[in-house]
Amino acid sequence: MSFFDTHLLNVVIYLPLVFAALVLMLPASEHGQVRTITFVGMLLDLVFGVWAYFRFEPSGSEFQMEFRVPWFQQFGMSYHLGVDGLAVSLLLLTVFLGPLVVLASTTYIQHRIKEFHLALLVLQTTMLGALASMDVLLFYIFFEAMLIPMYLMVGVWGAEDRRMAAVKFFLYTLVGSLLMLVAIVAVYFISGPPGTRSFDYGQLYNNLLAANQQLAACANGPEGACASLTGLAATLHTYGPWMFAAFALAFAIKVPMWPVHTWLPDAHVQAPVAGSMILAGVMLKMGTYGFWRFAIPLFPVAAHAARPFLAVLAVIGIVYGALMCLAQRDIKKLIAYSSVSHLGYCMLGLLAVTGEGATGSAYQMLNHGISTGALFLLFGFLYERRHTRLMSDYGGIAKVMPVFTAAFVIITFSSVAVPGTNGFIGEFLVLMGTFKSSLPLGFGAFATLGVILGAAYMLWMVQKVFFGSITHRENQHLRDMNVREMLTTAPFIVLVAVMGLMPQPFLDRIAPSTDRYVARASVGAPGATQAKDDQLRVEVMSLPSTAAVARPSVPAAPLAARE
Amino acid sequence: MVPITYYLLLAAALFCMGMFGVLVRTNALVVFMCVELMLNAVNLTFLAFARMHGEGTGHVSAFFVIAVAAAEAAIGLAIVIAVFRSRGSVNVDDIRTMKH
Amino acid sequence: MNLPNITLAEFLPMLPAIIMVVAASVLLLSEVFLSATASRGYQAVLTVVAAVASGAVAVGLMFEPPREVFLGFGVLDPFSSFLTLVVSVGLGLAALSAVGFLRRRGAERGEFYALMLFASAGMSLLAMSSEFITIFVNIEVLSIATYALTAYLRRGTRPSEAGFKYFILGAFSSAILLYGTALLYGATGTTKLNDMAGPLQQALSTSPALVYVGAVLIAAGFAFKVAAVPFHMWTPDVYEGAPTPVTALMSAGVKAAAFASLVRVFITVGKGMDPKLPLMLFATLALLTMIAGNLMAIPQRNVKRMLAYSSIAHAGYLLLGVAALFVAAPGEHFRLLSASSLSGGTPLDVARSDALRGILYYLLAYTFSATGAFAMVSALERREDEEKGTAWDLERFAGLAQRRPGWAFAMAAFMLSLGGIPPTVGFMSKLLIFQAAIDVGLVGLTVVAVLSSAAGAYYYLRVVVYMFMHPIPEGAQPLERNWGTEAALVIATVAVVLLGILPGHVTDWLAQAGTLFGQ
Amino acid sequence: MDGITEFFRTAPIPPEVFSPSLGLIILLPLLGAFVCGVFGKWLGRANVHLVACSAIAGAFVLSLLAFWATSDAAGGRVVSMPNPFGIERDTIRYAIAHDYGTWFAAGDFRVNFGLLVDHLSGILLLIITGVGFLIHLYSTSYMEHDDGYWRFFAYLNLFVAAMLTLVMADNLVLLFVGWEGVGMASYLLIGFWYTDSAKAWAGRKAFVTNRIGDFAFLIATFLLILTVGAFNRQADARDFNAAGSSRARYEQGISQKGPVTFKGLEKLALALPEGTGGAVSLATPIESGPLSGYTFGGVMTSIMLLFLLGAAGKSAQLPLYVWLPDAMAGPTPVSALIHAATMVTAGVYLFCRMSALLVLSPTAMATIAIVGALTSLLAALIAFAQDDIKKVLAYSTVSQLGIMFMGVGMGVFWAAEMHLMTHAFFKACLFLGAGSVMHGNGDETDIKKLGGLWKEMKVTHATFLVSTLAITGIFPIMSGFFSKDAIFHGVHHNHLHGLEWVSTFVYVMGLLITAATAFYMSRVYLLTFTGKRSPEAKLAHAHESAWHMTLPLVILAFLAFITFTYALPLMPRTGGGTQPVFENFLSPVLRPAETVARVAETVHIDTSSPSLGDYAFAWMWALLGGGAAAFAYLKFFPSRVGQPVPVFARAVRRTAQNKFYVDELYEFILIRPVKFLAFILFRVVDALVIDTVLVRGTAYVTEKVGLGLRRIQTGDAQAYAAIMALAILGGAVYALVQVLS
Repeated sequence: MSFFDTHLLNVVIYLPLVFAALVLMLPASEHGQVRTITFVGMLLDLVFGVWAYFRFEPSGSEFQMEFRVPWFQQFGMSYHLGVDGLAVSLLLLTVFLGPLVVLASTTYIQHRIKEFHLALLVLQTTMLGALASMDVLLFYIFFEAMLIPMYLMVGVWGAEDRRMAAVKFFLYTLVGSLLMLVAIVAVYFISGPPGTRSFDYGQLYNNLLAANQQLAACANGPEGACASLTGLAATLHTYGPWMFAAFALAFAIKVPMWPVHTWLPDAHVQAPVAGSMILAGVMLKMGTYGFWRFAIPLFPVAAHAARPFLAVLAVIGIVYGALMCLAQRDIKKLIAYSSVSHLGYCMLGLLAVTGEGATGSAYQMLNHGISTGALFLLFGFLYERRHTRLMSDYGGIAKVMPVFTAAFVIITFSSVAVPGTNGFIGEFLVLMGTFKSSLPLGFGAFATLGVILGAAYMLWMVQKVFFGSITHRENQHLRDMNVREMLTTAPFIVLVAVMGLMPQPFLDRIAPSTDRYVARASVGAPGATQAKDDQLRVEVMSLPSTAAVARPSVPAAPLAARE
Repeated sequence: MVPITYYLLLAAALFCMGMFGVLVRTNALVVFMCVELMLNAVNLTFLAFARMHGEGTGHVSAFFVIAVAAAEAAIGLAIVIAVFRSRGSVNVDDIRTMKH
Repeated sequence: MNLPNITLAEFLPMLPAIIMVVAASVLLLSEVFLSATASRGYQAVLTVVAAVASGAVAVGLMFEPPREVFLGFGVLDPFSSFLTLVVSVGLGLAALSAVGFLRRRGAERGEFYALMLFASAGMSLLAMSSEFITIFVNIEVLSIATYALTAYLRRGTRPSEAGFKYFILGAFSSAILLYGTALLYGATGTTKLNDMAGPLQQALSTSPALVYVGAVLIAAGFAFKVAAVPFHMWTPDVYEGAPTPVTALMSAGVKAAAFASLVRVFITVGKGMDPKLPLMLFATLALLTMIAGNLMAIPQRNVKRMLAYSSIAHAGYLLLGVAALFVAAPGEHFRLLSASSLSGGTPLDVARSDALRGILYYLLAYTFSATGAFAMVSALERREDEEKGTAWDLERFAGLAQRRPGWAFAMAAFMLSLGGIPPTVGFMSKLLIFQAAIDVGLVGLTVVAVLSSAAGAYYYLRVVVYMFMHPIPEGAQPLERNWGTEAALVIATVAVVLLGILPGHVTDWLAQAGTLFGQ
Repeated sequence: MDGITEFFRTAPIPPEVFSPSLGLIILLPLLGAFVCGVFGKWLGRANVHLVACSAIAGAFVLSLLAFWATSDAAGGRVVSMPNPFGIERDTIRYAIAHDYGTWFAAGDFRVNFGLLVDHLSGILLLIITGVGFLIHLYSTSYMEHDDGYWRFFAYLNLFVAAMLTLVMADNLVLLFVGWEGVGMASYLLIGFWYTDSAKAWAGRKAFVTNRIGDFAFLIATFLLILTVGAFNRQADARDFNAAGSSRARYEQGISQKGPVTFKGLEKLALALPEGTGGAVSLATPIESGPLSGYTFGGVMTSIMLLFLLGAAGKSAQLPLYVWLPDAMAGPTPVSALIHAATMVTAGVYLFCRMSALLVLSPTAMATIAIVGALTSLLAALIAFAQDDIKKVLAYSTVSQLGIMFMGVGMGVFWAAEMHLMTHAFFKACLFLGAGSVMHGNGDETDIKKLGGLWKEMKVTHATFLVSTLAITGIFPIMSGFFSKDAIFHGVHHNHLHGLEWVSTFVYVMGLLITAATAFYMSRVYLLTFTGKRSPEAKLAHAHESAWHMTLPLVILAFLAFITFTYALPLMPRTGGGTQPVFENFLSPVLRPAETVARVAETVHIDTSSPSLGDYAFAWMWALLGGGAAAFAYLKFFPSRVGQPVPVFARAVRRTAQNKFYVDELYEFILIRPVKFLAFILFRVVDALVIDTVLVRGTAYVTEKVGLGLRRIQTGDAQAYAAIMALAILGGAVYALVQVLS
């Protein structure tokens, strides 16, 4: 039982924080050192993250590398970490982006460098923490804390409208997640009599499971069959939809789904390259991840009821986002809206509740992180050179920046899901899952429209920026990518190819969580072949100490009360 | 002998007068006096009830209230003086530079 | 007639207050022998020492068995001891931030600290008192001291105006409180809370009007002290006019003590009377306070005033906790505040002690965050600007992150904590309150609270925006540092972050402190 | 003699040994692409040429071996392998395959890297690599002055790799990889000279138009997957028997190879017809799943129609043909390889590959035939009036593809496939000839400004002439004549069940097309090569191209001539009679389709071979067209130079020249509206309604309310007190009400 058997996740999560402390000690004038230390930290974190990824045993138990100690117990919380297939994959994505983000910012960020890297490291920790949290409140804490560094990143190092964008981003997200907080506490209370309650994901889910099954049984039964419910099932019947709504809203804003997406373009456009990369790469996934892990499994019946509605929103997101891109003049805005479209695929795959769909959705999360991350990265390079985001200010620069163009076009193909790139696998699986699902065929058909529009807007942008003759004199002497920039871009391109040609190793890790997700989500579906309990129940380690479950503190012995 | 209710009503009336005074009078000192009036109305109530229950707490309370009122008077007058020093008037309507 | 024999042990519970009073007297006396120019650095130190000492004693007392003291005029229970702790924390931090503040104005006098100490003594005693006259006297002790402190700076119109408003309205409200007391006394024939329960039962049948009106008047009296809408009107003006350290003390200590007394009184008085009344009373107050406080703070550019409004808003969240105390049985239905039977059957006493716990933790959290924030304000304001009214403008904070990163970080921590963003103590405390409220089923109110706090985040963030995202205004004078202020900032920041991440021990105490004598 | 046959019937490398290295055929060009693309700049021109050409050459050799292996019958034992979807005895003959394992699998779906070479794909392998090699060779000289040579060869290799993937894939998804891969490569190659934004736009147009097709392709694939699932649920033993399979084997096959493997789909097709009995037939409604309610037949029809749309995108048929003419913006070798010989024929290949499924749905077939016919005629008419030599050839390509579609649509798969091959030869030759002409005339493409080249560019002229004769069929002993005629003969005599009129209609169209083709091709030839050199010519004297360019021309011309032999009925037909070589050659691949057609009685396939009379009749039409052209351009127009052209003639000509304004039509009814919609949505819905009104609106209202509330704070202590008093009053009243009630 070595140190890493128990603490690997802790190491991965808090390593950036340790390095943040180191950076804090450096004098602010030592730019080089600050950057180096941060980079080294991220690199180390990548190493450990990869290790964790390979330690994860697809055929093993659902949650692995668990770590749990008592923390704030009177309140039903415990410090509980653990990752399943999806979480570990997203974790890999996060640590993968880390060092590249640092490299990407070396020339982009020119003032207040120390603060920037501090924010970067803290942000990394919060994101990793959110992914690995097995305690709902712990997740919430990381989920919220994540906002602060990102808010600063957008607001301090952003473009001209940064303050507006930062505040908008913060409040937009806050409103949703606060309502979710209420729902979390509420579900904690209904989850059982005092003594059996806990904010721990496993326990919470298992407490609700039986009731959910009853509820599903009656909800798909005759009209008014649910009136006879009692106890937890009855409470879920009345309040479940509301709680689900609260969860769904919080995560839908994060995804972002139409129509609560308008914070995204502003945030993306204003954020510095690092901000955009992380925002697109990891943060948006928190929304889909939340749906996958919390919103849908905890309230399968309500989720199933809301499914068509959400699916419609997702499809609207796909097509609408793509159409938005066609109307943009601003490259970053275009990429931002393309995110709306891509995340629409993720949501659709989730809501299809089929093995293919869910897998595709999970894979699409990774793809989007890579392709859109890379797009923002590359555009960042361009922005450093020209300081304009308007397509009309470019044109024909392929002549002067051939290598850059090649990289950009490759990523573009990945983003429009040309077979052989990673994008295709995800999109194909999602669409097939949608067709296979119980959703009407129209959903799939409309979603597939995105395939056309995607090509239309991305190539349009490439055309306007890179092809044709050079229209602006400023562009005539643009310098092509230097070694550092190539090194930053190369990993993305490699991954695009690798994940496109050999997706199976990645899919293998996602598969077990997919099956469980589908099983848990289809608890609410009518006539769905109900999986066995061992598929449904969440098996997690219990607290080492006996006081695993939170007992509300009962007042000390009856006092010298007179009456 | 006079029934207890009368005392109470009188006290209530005094209290309301005091209250009203606080709300309408413009001279800071008068306002202040109105507060004192309220306190004394309370005293009266205490005493009346003490009489009704026939035990001493009410009386004690009255004494305490008087003492406290004295203290308040001291600090209050000091403040009023300070106000007068700073703006040369004790008109309540003038004392409103800080608003919104 | 035989005098009650009071042993020395009876004084033990008062020890914190006694320490403060002694320190105050020492300061006053020493002041007599000092020349106008003598250095007065020791005064702040002495005050802080007294605060620490009393705080330590309070912690010790927290584990004493709950009991009556002084023939039932007061009680010693973890609840009161914890509040004493909170008060001494507030006192200490306020005193620390006062050092530089007074020095910059050349207004260092022993009286200032003495008055602070007296006020704090009053607060700590108020938390303990369980008899109406005692309560009244203590309220007056702390009020009179704060009246004086408010008007302490004699230059300029603002201090005297603030003092006047505070004094008139304070006296007005305490008269009302007193009248309520008198009515209750009339109804029950006693002023001791612990004796009241029995007589109250009959009184409710014989002369209910007295009881109810009395209760309402008392509630109004307290509502004034805790600055609950619509009894809050004085707050912004007074907070703005008072010397910033005093504002800190008021926002932290006075509020805490008042809440303590409020809870103690209504737990007893509320017993037996139709539970709907206190619930309705406090729920309505909470609702108004949360909404109005936050909304009015939004347009403020004057940070000090903004913090005043924010303190009103926080009173609202605390009142939410108080309202949770009075949900007699889950299942009552009101329109907005739907007390529905969400609760999976938490025993009511458990729920209640959870609520108390929440209130206490919230008070502690708020004390740290608010005093810290005010310390920051006091460090940035300059006397010259006061008449222009720009002394507390947001512009003061512009570019602070570049000028003093440490300060900016601290202020950001306070703001986030006040906004209730994890991982700060503000989040944890809000969580406890919301938890208590939801447990008894005040879901509707909680949602309102949550949304209003989202609105609140906006104005807290604006300060952060100015500190981090605005350039340094040209012609900005250098910010002189001061050990007191910086000490206050460090302590408060550490507390805010640590209590946010590891609420462990404090909540262990709270498990105790949630018990109220005779509850 | 026997020795020779024996030699040809024994593959140098035995199939089982060779099959694992099938992947190399794709890998070599891919490697070439990588090397040229990444290191090309440093390698230098010569090395790039070497790498690129040798990669293709290697692929060609391997394809040759693979092809050989598919016909291996050493010691009378025909090469064969077990059919994963069939019963144990069921084998696939004349084919070699290798499965490189899972590509990706999720849920109960999987896709394998499965490669399959049978006679159908074998032929295409040879065409792609062979013609591909010739064109690479040609390009080494054609692109000698271009700095982007390394990109060019990288793209070209990439294209070949993708195309090979397309034809060798043994399942739809892998085929789709090639399908989109060639689209991507063609996008890059059309926009090769990206500095001219018109060319780059043409590339984008091609890609997006193709994407419209792919959209349909994807949906069709998904529906097919659903159908397979439904079939699997509902079929009973008799169905599986009819397909020569068993439930166990079939499911095993699906779980091992995935649901969209062509062999599996064949089994599905074999099981579906009514004639087979069993629980599932075309008329059976699907019970459960998303498709529940529809019949298998109906679903199959819609799937095939969707595939038609997909194929129309790739093979430039109505309504998606518009991209091909613009695609001529690319370098000429590209037009020859991609937009004539290989990529554009992918649609035809797809339908031959899935012929068994196609024949299940007469409706779909009829649609395909009619679409083909209409496209073909339309393109031919447009070609009349084009003056750009490449444009003419482009439209002629569209037209020829239309002919192939007619063949596919009417069930003459072998003839369509054969025409695909011959067309690859003569059209490639024509394009390369055109390229050579341009090369020798300072990139002049306007045939009006050429002329009289027969003296200056002898080789080019000769080969061009041969190919022209081949495509037009004016001189009947030519591959083009035979393959085309084979199609028309089949079209004439095959009958779609319930849609008999189609064959007549399509046949008549075909005759017109023959004449039209003869006309415009002769026109091009005459104007370019005969007569006097045009005064507007860029160069006074054209020069013949280097051997790199002429050698491919010669070879292709020869092939264009010789391959007519394949159409001769020399082979014995099973059950008496003779059949054309090519039909016999493809029969192992197409047999399932014939079986299905026979059992399901959807298509009546006629196997008679055309008589001399038929040939004469077809020839007459060609002569007609050619004669008209000759008359017009040798006699008529030269005689009346200078005289005003009648108005109606000019109008007609202008319309034809502007391609009947189809592009403008699309622009108007499709592209503009979408762009407008996007703009409106962005400005109104996104910016105004959601962001401004809802989001900012909320913030605005909140702030305003705050401002309002703040007015209450008048600063007047007495007002404060008054409000407190009122509040207390209210509280007291409430309390009293509580008491009284």
